[in-house]
This record gives sequence, C-alpha cells and structure tokens, in this order.
Amino acid sequence: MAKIDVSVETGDQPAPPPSHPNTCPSCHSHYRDDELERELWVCTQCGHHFPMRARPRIASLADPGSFVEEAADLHSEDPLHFFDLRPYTERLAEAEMKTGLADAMVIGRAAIDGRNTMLAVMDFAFMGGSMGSVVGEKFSRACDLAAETGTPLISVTSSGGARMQEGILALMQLPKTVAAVEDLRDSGQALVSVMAHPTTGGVLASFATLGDVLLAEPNALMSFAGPRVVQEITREKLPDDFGRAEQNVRYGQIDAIVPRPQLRSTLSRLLRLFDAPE
Amino acid sequence: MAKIDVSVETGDQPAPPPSHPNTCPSCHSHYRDDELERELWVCTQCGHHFPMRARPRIASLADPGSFVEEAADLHSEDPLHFFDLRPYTERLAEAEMKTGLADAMVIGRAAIDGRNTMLAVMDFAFMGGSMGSVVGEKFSRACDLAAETGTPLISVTSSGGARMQEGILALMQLPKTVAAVEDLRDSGQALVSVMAHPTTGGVLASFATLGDVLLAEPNALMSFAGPRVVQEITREKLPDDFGRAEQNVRYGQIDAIVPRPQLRSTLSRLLRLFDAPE
Amino acid sequence: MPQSEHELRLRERLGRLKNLSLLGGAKLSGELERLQRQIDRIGEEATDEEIWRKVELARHPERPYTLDYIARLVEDWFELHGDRALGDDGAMIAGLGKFAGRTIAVVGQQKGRDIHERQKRRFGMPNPEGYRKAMHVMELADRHGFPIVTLVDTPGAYPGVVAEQHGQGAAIAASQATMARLTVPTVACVIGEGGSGGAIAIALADRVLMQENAIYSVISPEGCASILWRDAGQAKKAAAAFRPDAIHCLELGVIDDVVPEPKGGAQIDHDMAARLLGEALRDTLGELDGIPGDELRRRRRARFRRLGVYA
Amino acid sequence: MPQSEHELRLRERLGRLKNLSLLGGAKLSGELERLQRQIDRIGEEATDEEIWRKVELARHPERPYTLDYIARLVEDWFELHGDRALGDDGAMIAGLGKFAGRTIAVVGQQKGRDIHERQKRRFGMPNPEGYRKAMHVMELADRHGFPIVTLVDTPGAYPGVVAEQHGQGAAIAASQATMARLTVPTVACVIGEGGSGGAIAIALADRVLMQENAIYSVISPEGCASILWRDAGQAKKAAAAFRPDAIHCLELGVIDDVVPEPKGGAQIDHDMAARLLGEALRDTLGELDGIPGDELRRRRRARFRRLGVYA
Ligand SMILES: [Zn+2]
Ligand SMILES: [Zn+2]
Repeated sequence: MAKIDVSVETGDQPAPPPSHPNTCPSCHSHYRDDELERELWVCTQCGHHFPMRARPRIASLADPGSFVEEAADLHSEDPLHFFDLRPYTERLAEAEMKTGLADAMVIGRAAIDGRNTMLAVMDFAFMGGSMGSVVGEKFSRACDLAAETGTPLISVTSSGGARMQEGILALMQLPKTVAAVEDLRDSGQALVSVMAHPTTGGVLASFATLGDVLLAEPNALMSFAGPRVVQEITREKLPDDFGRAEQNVRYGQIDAIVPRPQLRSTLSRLLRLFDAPE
Repeated sequence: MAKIDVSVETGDQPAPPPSHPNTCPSCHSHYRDDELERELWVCTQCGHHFPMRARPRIASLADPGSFVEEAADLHSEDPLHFFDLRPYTERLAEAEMKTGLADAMVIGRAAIDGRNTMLAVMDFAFMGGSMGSVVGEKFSRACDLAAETGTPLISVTSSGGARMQEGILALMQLPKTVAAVEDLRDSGQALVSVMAHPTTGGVLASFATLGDVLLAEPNALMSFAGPRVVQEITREKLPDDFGRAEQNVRYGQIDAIVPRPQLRSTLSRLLRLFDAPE
Repeated sequence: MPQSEHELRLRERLGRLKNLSLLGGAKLSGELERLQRQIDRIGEEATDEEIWRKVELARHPERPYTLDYIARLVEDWFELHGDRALGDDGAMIAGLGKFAGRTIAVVGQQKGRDIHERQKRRFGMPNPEGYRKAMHVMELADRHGFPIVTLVDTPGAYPGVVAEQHGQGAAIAASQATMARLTVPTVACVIGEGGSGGAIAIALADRVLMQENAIYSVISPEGCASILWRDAGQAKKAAAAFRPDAIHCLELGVIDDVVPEPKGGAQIDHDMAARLLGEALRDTLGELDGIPGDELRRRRRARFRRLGVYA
Repeated sequence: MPQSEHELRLRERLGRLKNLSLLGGAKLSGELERLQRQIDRIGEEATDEEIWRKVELARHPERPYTLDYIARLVEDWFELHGDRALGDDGAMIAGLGKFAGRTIAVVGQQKGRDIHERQKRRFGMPNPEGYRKAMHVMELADRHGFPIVTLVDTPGAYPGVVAEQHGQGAAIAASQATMARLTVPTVACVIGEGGSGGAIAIALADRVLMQENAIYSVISPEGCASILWRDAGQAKKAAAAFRPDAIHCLELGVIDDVVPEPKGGAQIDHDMAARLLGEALRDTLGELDGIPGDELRRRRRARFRRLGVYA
C-alpha cells in the first residue's frame, strides 16, 4: 500500500531539466535570457510556457510601481528537526540564496489597469513551490488583507504539493488556507485562481480550486496525484494529456485556459466584473 | 425535432396491461384479489411489485385510524377547454368514477408507529398519475401543513409526468412544487421521497428528487424522458435496466431501494431520525 | 373567452398605480404603460394559423440565439465553463458581463448555427452537466450580489441514456430549487422555444418575459400530437389546442410581459431584436432594484405557488 | 524537545479552568481531567520503534473499521448513498443514526475486510464521488441541526485516472470548504490511517481526536522514503523523521485529544475499542453543546488558521 497522494517535490526543478533552461522542451527553439523575458517566458515558435518566477510574474501583471509586498520576512521554522539527505534548515537557506525569496509565495497589494487587488504568487523555484507553514500563513494573510481592503484576491499557483519536511503541519496548511478562503468569501470578495504548471497535490486540493473563477495556463499539470503515482497504483496507461489543463477544461473542472500574454487583460476584465475598487 | 421531454401519459394504465391484472408480468403467477391485497401487491414468487393504489398505500403505512385527509375536494378545471379525442372534463369525470378520487394525489395527516407525519400519495390509476393543477396544489398544501404542524412530509410518487391537458399550467406545477419544497425546507422539516413505478417526467424533475432522503421501490422506472423517446432520439440500444431504480442506485442518484414489505419500518426509522413528534 | 383572473389582477394593480401616479416619477409611469400594454395584449387572442406561425418563428434557423444577444447587450462578457465534476455542456451558456452599468450573470441554452456547432450545442438540449453549470454560476452570482438574466431557448432537456444515468430529472429539479433560493434579482426571458422541463429548469425567476414570437409549452406540438393522435403530423392541431404563444401565457399569468420583436420576427433584424430585449431586461431589472433579498425570494416563490386552476 | 507552544496554551487553559473549578460542575472537572491528561501525554515521546509499531497497528487488518464502530455505537443507523451525479462510492460511508440520545450524521472512509469487499471499498481510498457524497450528507445534517462525526481511515484519496478526470483535488478542497461552513458541532477522529489530503477532506472539524495507535501524516512513510531515499524500504526511517503518531500530533496542536484503545491495540477487542471511542465522542460533542452555530464556525476556522510554525 505504498502510495503518495499529496505529491511532494523536494528538488528545485519542475522535472528532469532540459539540456539548457532556455531551450524549449517542446520545439527545441533556443532563446537568449532577454528574449525569453520579453516574451514572458513563452516560446514564440510553439507557445510552450516556460516556468515563470514570482517576481517577473508580478511585474507582468501589476501596474508599474503599484506592487507593495506584505509579510516578506516570514520564514519557515523546522518543527520536526527534519533531516533527510540534508537538514531542512539547510535546504531552506539554499533555496533562499538561490531565489532571493524567503519562501515559495510572494503576497502584496497591487493594481491592474488602475483597479486594486491583492496578489498571492507562488514560485516553483523555491523547493518546488511546496506549501509549508509560510505559504499557508502568507496565503491566509492575503485573504484577510483582501477582505479588509475590499479587493479581490488573485492567486497564481505553481506547486508540487505539501512540503513534506514540515510533516503533518504541512498537511494542516490545506484546511488552514481553505478556512482563509471561506473567511474571504464571507467578506464578499472574490478569489480568482490562476493555475500555472504544475499545480498539484495539496495546493490543488485546497485554495487553488476554490476560486470563484478558475483559470489555467496552457498545458499546466493540474492533478492531485502525480502521473507516476497513478501509473504505479493503477497500472493503467495514462491518457496523453493526463491531468493537463486541457483535460481539466474538457471535464468541466476549470473555466478557461488563458495563454500568458492574455493573462493581464483577462484579470483586468475580471477585476472590472467583480467591481474591484479603482 | 419532434420530441417529448416531460413524458405525458393520457391513458389510465401503466403500460399494455397483462392478460389479467392479477397475473404477475414477471413470473406469471396468478393471485386472487385478497391474496394480492394481503401481500401489499407484491408477487410472493418473484418479488414483482404490482401498482399500488393511493388508499391501500396509505392504509399500509399509517397507524390504524390515524389518517386524516386534507383538501379531498379539490378538482381540476379546464383552463384550455382542452379537447383531444375526448374533452378533458370528460376524462376527469371518468377517472373520478373509476378511482373514487378527485385527482391523482391524496394528502393528509397520519402517524406511523405513533410519530406524526404528513403524507402525499399519488395514484397512477387517475390519468396515469399525471400532475396538473390539483396535484401541484395538494402537494404544496402538504408542504405547508407539514411546516405548520412541525412534522416531516413523506411523498409516494407514481406518475407519467405533467398533465398535457392543462398545457403550460401543468408545466408550472414543477416550479410550484419546487417552491413549496423550499418553503418546507426553510421551516426545518424533512421531505422523504418514495418513488414507486413509474416516477417519470415532471414529477421526477420537481419535488420527487428534492427529498432529504430518496427511496425507490424495486424496479421502479425513474427516468425523465421515457425509454421510447430516448430510443427514438438517440438511436442507441438502451441498457436493460434503463432508468430503473437499480440503475439509479448504481449511479448515485438515490439512497436506497426499499421493497414494499419493509417500507413502513424504514419510514418509521426515518421519522425517529428526523425527530418527528410523537 | 372570459376575462381571466390574471387580467383582473392586472387591472386592479393598474388602478392602484394610477392613484399613486401623482407621486411617482418616470419609473412609475413606465410601469403604468407596461401594465396597460399587457391588458391590451390579452384582448388579442391569436388564431390557430397565427399560433403555428409563431411556432415556426420560434424555431426559425436565423432567429437570434443566446450568444447573439450577449454579443449585442453585454460588455466585458466572460464565459464560465464546466460543472466542476463531469464536463462542460455546450448546450448551456453561463457567464458574467456588464449590462446597464452593472455586473450580471447570464445563463441560457444555446443552439448551434452550423452543423458542427449544432452537434456541440446538442440543438440547445442540455445534459445534467449543463444544468449543474447553470446552478454553479447562479450561486456564484448570488454570493456576489449580481442579478441574473436567463435566456430560455430549448426544445427540452436532452433525452439521452447517459443524461438519464447522470440524473437529468434531478438536475432539472435542483436547478429550479437553486433559483428558488437566490437572493438576487432574477429575470427569465423565453427567446425561442421554451420546451418543458428543460426550459423551466432556468426559468424560476422573479419576472418571466417572453418574446412576441417565442413559444412556451409543456410538450412540443409534435410530441403532443404523436401521443394524442398517434401522428406527429397533427402538430398544428396540437399547438392550437394548448396554445404555446406569449399572449396565452400572459393571459394565464405564466409570464409577466411580452417583449416586442422587429416586424416579421427577430430573425429579420438581430440588432433591433437585441435592442428591444435589452430595454425590456433593463426595465424589468430596474423594477426589482432595492427589494431586499429575502423579500425577493419570498415573492418569487409566492408567484409560482399561485399558478394553477382548480376549484 | 522544548516545551511546545501547544503545551503552553494547554497549561494556560488549565490554569484558567482551575480557578473556575469552584463554580463548575461535573462537565468542567471532566475537561480539567482531559487537559491534564493531554499535558501528561505530551511528555511521553515515542521512540522510533514505538512509532513504527503504531504504523503497523494503524494498518492492522483486524483493526475495527468505520462500520464496525457504527454497528456498536449508533442506533437506528440508516446509510445514505450516492453523490446525486455519478455514483456511490463504497470507500466512503455516510448516514444518519442515533448516538447518545440524538440524531447525528456519521461520515467516514471504509476499508474492506475480505478480498471482494476490499475492491468494492478500494482499500478505503475514496474517489471524488465519495467526497461529494460526504458533502451532500454533511449539508443535510447541517440543515437539520444534526451534529456530525467523521471517522478518518484512509491511506489517501484514490490516485486513479478517472478520479483525476472527475476532479479529485477539487473535491477534497470542496469537502474541506463544506466543513468550514457548517453550523453544527463536528468531531473528527482518526481511527486508523489519516493519509494526507484524502484524510483532511473530512477532518476540518471543531475537535479532532486520534486513537492511540492511529497515524496522521502528510505522506505515507513508504511514499516519503521513496522520494527521499529512492527506497520505499526505508519507511521506518521516514516514519521516525516525521512522526505520524498521536502524541506528536497532540504536541503540535494538530489534534485535541488522544482516544485510548484496549491494551495491545483496538484489533484485540472491538467492543472495548468502540466503548472507549464512544465515550470520547460523547464527551467531545458534549463540550460543543450550546455554542451557537456561527460561533462554532468562527472558532473552527480560527483553530485551523492557527496551525503552522514560522517566524
Ligand atoms: Zn517551443
Ligand atoms: Zn412474480
């Protein structure tokens, strides 16, 4: 009965990395850093969406100068004194060095086309975007800030699931963020959820799927269990688009797939519809 | 695009009648009237459930002497002056003569094992149990009486659907009964729905499926569209148990199939669970 | 035809409002006009030929469909998809948009125009997934206080094996129940075929309108004819018997107002049809403004609980 | 191991209650006893061997399952079935019954005992239909004011292709959200394996209990080991690293109390295990009596929103 159901990533990369991070894994076009940045990390040849880091994501969505970060200083503790191949504290320090972030989510106030909103944006480069106490707390605070300021909350997720190194407390971030969404909902404010590749495990099974509107980036993996686990347990051949955004649209799970270049205008429209304050 | 979706019965019989009404259509056992009555119109050989009229149904469920009928005198009018092969008024008069009922539903207060409840029981023998203004009004009043007296409501349905002869007003009995169920629900009282063969069309698509608990008799047809219509439109081969209670259990549509001999004790238990007053 | 009970109610309301009209502004005089128009209409009983002409117009392949109206009336339209369980039903449209300066939700059946789209839209006959999508979006609108407009245009719910397995009847009941619980203003308009349970599933609204050439009925004329006379060809006779036209529905109190169409039918001028529909929707939503949510709900239920004729 | 924050909170509450104890009756002294017991337990940290023994006991094939407890503790049990959309999931039980003199709803995963039943129950791993059935019954209970007891016993949600297509992740989220909205008293107890998202889906309760030999974890020891050391055989080492035992969960404030089992484990004496569980459930439900629904909901959300360790 060995099985994993909140799939947990411990590495820092989405998967076996391509030969070079700027080579499109789909059509093998190669890009310079500045080219990719200009194109929002979307392959101009085939439309493949490269992973997008939290800060550039925010820069691509928020009106210039409008973003004010909140709770930037929250850091994980090590409640379990967890040690696998290396101590958890060492992994955290390394991730912080590498990403310049204190954990896998950045939250803050912003405006899009002049309308105020809260943003909660995940960064897969920080320990696979795994959700531990800090992600849970930051997301919860983002809900409260949205409720207090009377603005919608937009979340952009990219996560391998719960952060195993925090044990059962990582699992508790599921009900914690769910409770926060419910408080936000009771305040009358909207949650718009944008799921980028991958949004899996505990993040999919908590706040990410509780949005009033559910959007996904093209080809984003959005499965609760990882393809490998499903394959091992069921011995079934998986469909080609197993767990992908396209499958989720077909099965009625999400509202729309939005290519990254259209994301800003789509969110702007949704902020108008949800009457976000100007 | 000819199609029927609230299936409507105009005849008075469930289907082509068997050679003799007391011959089991399933195993061909033959019964005397008093035998069938004693066995609640269930074939003792194979378990086939014969149609059961409203008054014997009530007698089989209610404590002796406890049933007090309400709104017995409500009669249909003929808002459309509807005339097909015969005038609607003539059909109504004939059905009343044949069944001794003013329309296809009987409602009233009753007790089961000493617990008070409201009953709303349909009779297929009255124009195929079709739902017109009187059925809609009686069911609505049953909801209000249950709310006022603080008792659950038990409905037993058997219906071919909306009564075509009342035109659009027959369709309006769907939202009417739905609104009545919602008022009952807001009063905190339970609705227990027992679906006997057949519960189809407009009755299935309104109050019958809105119960807190959904029960069915074995082999009862519970489809929105009739098998013939589905066959004609889709040209698919229908599964053997198309629309039957057993299929509905398998697909998660109802809570349980309850053979008629166990119905009284099952309802008694549910009245205890829903704290019906003694 | 005796003066109907509905007509009596209308006349009474008209009388009451006329006494108030010295106090009221433009809004009140608009309502007076509307009531007078309704009473006038009730006089104009349609002939059998006219009724059949309406059946044909209601099904006219060039008649504007839900998305045609949305394109003309709704700004910032954002379509929502999926029932969050099984699929996304192309026969049912649901989404958010701006109408008359505020956000509303629009829900409606959608027929297809070309062969490919007709299949995708299943000729406007929703599966349970479609009704569940509608419920999901109506609940979303309710949470956010967005009024809801439903556009009814369906021959009926889809009569399929899988639809039955997934609970077609229960989905239609649940969708009505959802509407009976809403605390936001709701307006339904039958814009083509209002076919039976498949239609009423999204028509339990505070106000129900019908376009001039729409039909609303418990059963299709063909279905009725094939049951009564074992001959679907007798559809015209059946339609004459149960009169699915707007005036008749108004007379019975089933609908609250008739929305005019361009002369000759909505198919002749989509833009004008949309403008006329838009005006009716705006006025009707306006009438519901300011009524508290629980009062809206109470009146909505009472409105439907009144319907029926018995003695 | 430093004194945990949760222990500090417990001590503070104990101190407060002791000052009140002159006023309180039997109920208060019961709670004092319970708090003292919790504090005592937090001292008893389990060794790695003891933790692994608990993993084995939690999965013991003779351990009582949800229906075993229902049979012993609930009168007039009436099982409800189906998600009203797609199917009836044998891995999830839901129904109504009488417990301690009142009607409650019970919801819980169910493992199978023989081969046939194991398949039907999918080893206690629910599909989305199972979670949707749970939500449906919890909402029914909420409408009628019935308290809800959930019994958690699952290796996790079923990781199947169809489960994913039907929205497994969203169903788990929605089930938690449903629980976060309830206004009736809710008590969850982990009675075997509390496996990850599949478990928490039905464990967002006012009070969370764990049986002495149950486990509760973010990932199975085997899953953890195969990720960390690429070797599921290292499960014992993994379990020692994240300690899924009840005492540890109590220490972290994840659960509120530990339910004793018969000596040697619940599998040894089902009747006694049920009696001990029944007492704990009765006491815990008793503590929640009389708290208004919206206050219950507020505190329930606050309870979970506190969880986590950060600086
Ligand atoms: Zn490419
Ligand atoms: Zn027989």
